Amino acid sequence: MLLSAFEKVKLENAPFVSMGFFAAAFVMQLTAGNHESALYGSVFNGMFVSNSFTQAAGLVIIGCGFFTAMTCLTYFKQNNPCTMEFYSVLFFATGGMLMLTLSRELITSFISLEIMSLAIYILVGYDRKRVTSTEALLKYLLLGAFAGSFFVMGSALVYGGAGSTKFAEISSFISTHSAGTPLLIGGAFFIFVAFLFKVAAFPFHAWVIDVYDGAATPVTGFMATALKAATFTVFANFLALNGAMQKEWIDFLFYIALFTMFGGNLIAIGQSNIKRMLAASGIVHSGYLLIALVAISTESFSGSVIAYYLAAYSVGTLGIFAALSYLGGKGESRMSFDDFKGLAKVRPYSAAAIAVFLLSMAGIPPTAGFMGKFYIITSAISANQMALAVFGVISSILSMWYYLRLIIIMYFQEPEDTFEIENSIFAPACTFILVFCVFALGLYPIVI
Amino acid sequence: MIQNYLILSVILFCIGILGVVSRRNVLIVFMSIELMLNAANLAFIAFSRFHESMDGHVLALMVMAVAAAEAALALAVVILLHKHKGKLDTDVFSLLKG
Amino acid sequence: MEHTVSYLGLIPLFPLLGALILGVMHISTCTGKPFSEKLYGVLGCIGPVISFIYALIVYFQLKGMPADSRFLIHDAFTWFSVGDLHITMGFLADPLSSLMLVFVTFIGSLIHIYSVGYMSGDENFGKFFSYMNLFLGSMLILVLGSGPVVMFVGWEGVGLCSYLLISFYCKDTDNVLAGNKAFIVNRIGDLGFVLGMAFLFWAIGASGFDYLSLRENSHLLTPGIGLVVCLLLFVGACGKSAQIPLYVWLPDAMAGPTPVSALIHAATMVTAGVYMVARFSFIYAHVPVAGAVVAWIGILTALLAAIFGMFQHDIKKILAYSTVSQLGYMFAGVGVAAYSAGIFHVFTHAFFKALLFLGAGSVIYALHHQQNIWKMGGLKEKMPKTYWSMLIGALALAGFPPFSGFFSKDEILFSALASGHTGIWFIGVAVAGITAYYTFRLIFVVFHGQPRDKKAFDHAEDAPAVMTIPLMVLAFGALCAGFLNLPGIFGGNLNVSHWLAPSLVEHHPHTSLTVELLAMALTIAIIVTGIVIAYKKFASGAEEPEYTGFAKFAYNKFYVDELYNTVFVQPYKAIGSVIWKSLEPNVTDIHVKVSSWLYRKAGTGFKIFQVGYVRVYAVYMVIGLSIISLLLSQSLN
Amino acid sequence: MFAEWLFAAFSILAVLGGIGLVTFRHPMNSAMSLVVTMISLAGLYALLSAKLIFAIQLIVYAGAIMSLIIFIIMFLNVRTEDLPEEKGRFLYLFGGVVVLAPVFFFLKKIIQSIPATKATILGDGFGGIKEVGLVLFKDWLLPFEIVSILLLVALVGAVVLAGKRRMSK
Repeated sequence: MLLSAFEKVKLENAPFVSMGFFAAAFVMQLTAGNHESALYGSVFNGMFVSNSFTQAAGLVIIGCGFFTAMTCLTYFKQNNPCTMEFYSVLFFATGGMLMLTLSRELITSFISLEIMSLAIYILVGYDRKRVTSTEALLKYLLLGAFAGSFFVMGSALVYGGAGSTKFAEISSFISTHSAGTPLLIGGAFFIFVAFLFKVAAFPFHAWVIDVYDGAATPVTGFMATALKAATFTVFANFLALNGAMQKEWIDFLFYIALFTMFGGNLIAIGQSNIKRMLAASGIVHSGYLLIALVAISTESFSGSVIAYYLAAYSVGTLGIFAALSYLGGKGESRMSFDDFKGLAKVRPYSAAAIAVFLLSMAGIPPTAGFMGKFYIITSAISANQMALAVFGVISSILSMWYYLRLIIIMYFQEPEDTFEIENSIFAPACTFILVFCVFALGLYPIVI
Repeated sequence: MIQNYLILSVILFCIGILGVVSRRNVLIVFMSIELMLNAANLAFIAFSRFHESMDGHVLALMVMAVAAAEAALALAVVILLHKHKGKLDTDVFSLLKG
Repeated sequence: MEHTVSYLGLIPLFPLLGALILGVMHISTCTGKPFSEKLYGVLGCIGPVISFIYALIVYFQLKGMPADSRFLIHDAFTWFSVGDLHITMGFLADPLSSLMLVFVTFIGSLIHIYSVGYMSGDENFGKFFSYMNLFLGSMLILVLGSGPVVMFVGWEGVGLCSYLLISFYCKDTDNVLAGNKAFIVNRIGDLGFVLGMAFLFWAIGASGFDYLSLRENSHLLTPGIGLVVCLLLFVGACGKSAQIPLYVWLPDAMAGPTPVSALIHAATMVTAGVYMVARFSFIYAHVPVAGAVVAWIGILTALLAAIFGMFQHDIKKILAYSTVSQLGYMFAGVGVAAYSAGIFHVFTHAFFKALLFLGAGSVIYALHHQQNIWKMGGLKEKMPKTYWSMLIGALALAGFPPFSGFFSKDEILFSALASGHTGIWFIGVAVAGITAYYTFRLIFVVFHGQPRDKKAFDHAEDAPAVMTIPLMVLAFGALCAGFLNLPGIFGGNLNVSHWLAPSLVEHHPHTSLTVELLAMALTIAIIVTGIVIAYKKFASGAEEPEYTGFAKFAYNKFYVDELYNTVFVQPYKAIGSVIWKSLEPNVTDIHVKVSSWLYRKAGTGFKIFQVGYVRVYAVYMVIGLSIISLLLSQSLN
Repeated sequence: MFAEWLFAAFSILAVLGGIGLVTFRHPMNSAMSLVVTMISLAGLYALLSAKLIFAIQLIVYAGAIMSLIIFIIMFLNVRTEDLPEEKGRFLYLFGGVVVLAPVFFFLKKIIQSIPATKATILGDGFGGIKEVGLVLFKDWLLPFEIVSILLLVALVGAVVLAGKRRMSK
């Protein structure tokens, strides 16, 4: 269904066309209907299943793609010129993510995951001239492939244990046997490792900071949002395939979530580069999403909390990366905290927009981030995970430190820079649309 | 009987991990990852034999294809790295840190 | 639901949108060249006018419906939901809110149009209109809200805007202080409102927290809780509507531009308290004691403010105290369970008070921001249009028949008498006399006699049409609004009261015609006396008197501000400074500082782990892996 | 009996190859050890009656992919001086073994939980080209299709990253 839209892109290559495709795909996804249905059930053997959750996740992913394409328009005006392939690779990545959300089979998931990852490796290393970009590519590729092989080993073990890699059959195996069979435990564990790596959960997080730092800013935004959305969707789908499965892993995820939140916070505090700080705060957000995973109720799994948080987080993160893309200047020369001193005096709008995004990520009402956190905390409480809820709140208080630090620097210090930027409206426009989205989502929370 | 194959698979897998964590040469790290994938393939085939279904064969086939794709990209990266520094040492590439 | 109409949400939306657009326009040009005032003016007025049109549509739609089911609902969206509680951003139009709606938007629009003239040349023209639109939008949310929570949103919005507008001329510290005072006093009231709301929710809010469901459940309220709720809500109303003891902010609020004063005093903000009490009439009706408290506080405020009003010499302060005094009447009305009379007084008062303020604004404008009435005089010849319209306003305010104020005031006084509150009636009649006196003192001193400041007098002239036309429209309103609710003895049939009846819970007491006529005659006599005294004293040009004794005491507002200052503000400040100087750095801050230092160190320490070598990152992964493996293999057995 | 001897031989070869891969200093030597491992793995596949996979392992993996890797090594003309010193690699390896031990024992424990069954004799068709092909196109069409996308991505990626780039603008 969606694939057809993406294959065509090899023919047409302008960024506008790609934005058009994203918009078309968004509309299609929106109108696709949100009932539980297997796509081409007879031919694909139920390996693709769409429901309201995947639809929402798909919307988030396509939206991310759209805004990334928009941001890139501006970004590439003041950085190394890109070639047409950039956008096609962006499409491949998006397509891979969409397939990842839809897939209900381990190897299909793996292949989708690899499509997504390979495409993103390419995006990360796109700027061949820059050593840092190549370095980021190297780190990401090596560790990503490393984690991927865990996924394969995990699926092999699950296959050995349950006799199939289809979610439906694994589920029926679990209901007749138990989720505690050693093969399933081991297999699921290795698969989790791969997922946790992709979402940069502690202790599989270390790559994320360097890679975000090295990649081009819009690409970082894309990675931080769409990739996380896709991975969390499949993660939740896999975890929720059977209630027993999720119960088996609650404790494990509990500690991972805990360490992820606090580890991420500690790393973020020490950073002096905004991109690195955001990367570290992305780890913290993964921690919140893990809380949501702990708290999903498998009886009526709809993923609405996760989908909402993903949307809220994506809007904020994309926005701030869009702003950084055009404020970064030539060759991303402005990236540290000190470079943004007194931004509010020179560019009040951009500073206000960044402040809005930061506040949203910190979870201040009435932004989307607040509602997202609110839902996560309430879902944790209703799942009797009081401790996690409390830790989530504490962590979000800790995170104020570094978010507010940037706001303070922007507003209460004297400008040293004139913030000359390329005159292109796309990224700023994108930023302001996203500011609007932050409030729209915050005030009008669509509970899917 | 089947365990032996699987133990072998596990041993190879762990050797692969060892290679990744202890070597600095990019190519060797890549090959170690290939080794890990191969080990997983062996597990697939062995389980396929165990369950007496051919699904595992198909899965192994897929993994091979993925491995090939990954290898292609990885080798492109190796060339890129070599162009930059003329070296294949991962430790040379540590500008991003802290 | 058949009563759902989606455009209800649009009514507050238009002014809010206007505020947003104007605000953005203003900010974007605050360093460079601003947009033309025409553009701002048109944009600023268009929102209120559209809202007014919609308000009329709502009104007529309601009118077309059967009397017992006159309400329209629009739930824009679910605002938030906690457990079973769903708070919707809902709007409700029933007879009560539609009446408020019509005159708020009508008078609001007029004031906006007037402001185009009054504010011309101000550097913050755009900002002013942005705030005004925001103010009106918040007021409309307050009026239209379908439940206490939504009302509170508007309530706070109005409070914020009043702060912004009162301290609009923010270069002058006094103005900012006045804004602060308004804000702080309002906060005290808000606290009462929030507490009242919380109690109400706790008592009967479980099955829906909007007016309609609350009304259905109001019989569940025990008298004790009902009393608490009523009194707490009334504290909120006191803050917003400037009643004893929280009236002190309103006279100071004159620091803002005159159209703002008009907007605050006539159409918006201060009437919110009355509206709120009427809205909750289903609770107040159950608790007569609370009603009596409200009525007594109201009438005492009326008396006090009227006495203050007699001795002021700032034209706007006189009007401000008259507002406080009239608000007292309104509360007396709603307090004696004559809700429709109270609301009707809100309605007529809106017309003549807006008229008087805008007229005063014209005078001030003509005299280049001279506000002292003892520097004016004889302006009748120079500014005839202003004079005549203000005269109508003054007659209405004094309650001279057949001007609008007469009917509404008389209705309140009569209700008080009929419901057995003779004391309230008595004070009310006296206050009516005082009102007539100070109103005409103002008129005579400003417009009659000889000019006291020749130079200013020579330059004075009627304001441009954009300002006088709204004056005339309002004058017409002040003249005729009273006939909408003509009592039975004049052959009318209390249209407004009947219109409002479905929204309110009230009973009309009956007394004999003779009593009613006698009471009315007495009132009129007192009013005429007041006017005559004023005429004798001031019509032929009196000089500024030296105040001594009681007059001085009253001129200084019984030193209430100073009293508050010494009793509340200074001790508070003293405690604050003690805490700030000694307690905080040594006791509380030390923890904060130490923990923040630790925190930072921990963050920097953590940086060491990001060494930048791929291998090491892989090692982290494997270490994590092996630890978890270890734990998992433990659990396998 | 014969099969067990074969298994022992192949597995020892495979493990030796793997150890060689991680210990040799020069990538060329490592690559050759990997080839050894892969060929012995192919033998093991044959022992598990996976005929098609046996062939593909030999042709694609040991043949194509490994020759690609070796080609790259040659192409880059890696000299011994260019290689990282890695004097302490045995120390690292030893440390790695220590760290990895729990993982290994965990996996071992899992595998030992599998009930030991005697291998049954399978029908002729098991693992043949036709049979696997049928399964592939009947049940696993979707992964097969999207693998093609994956290969396309890899192709584009290789070109973008390492190929000549025509610069626009």
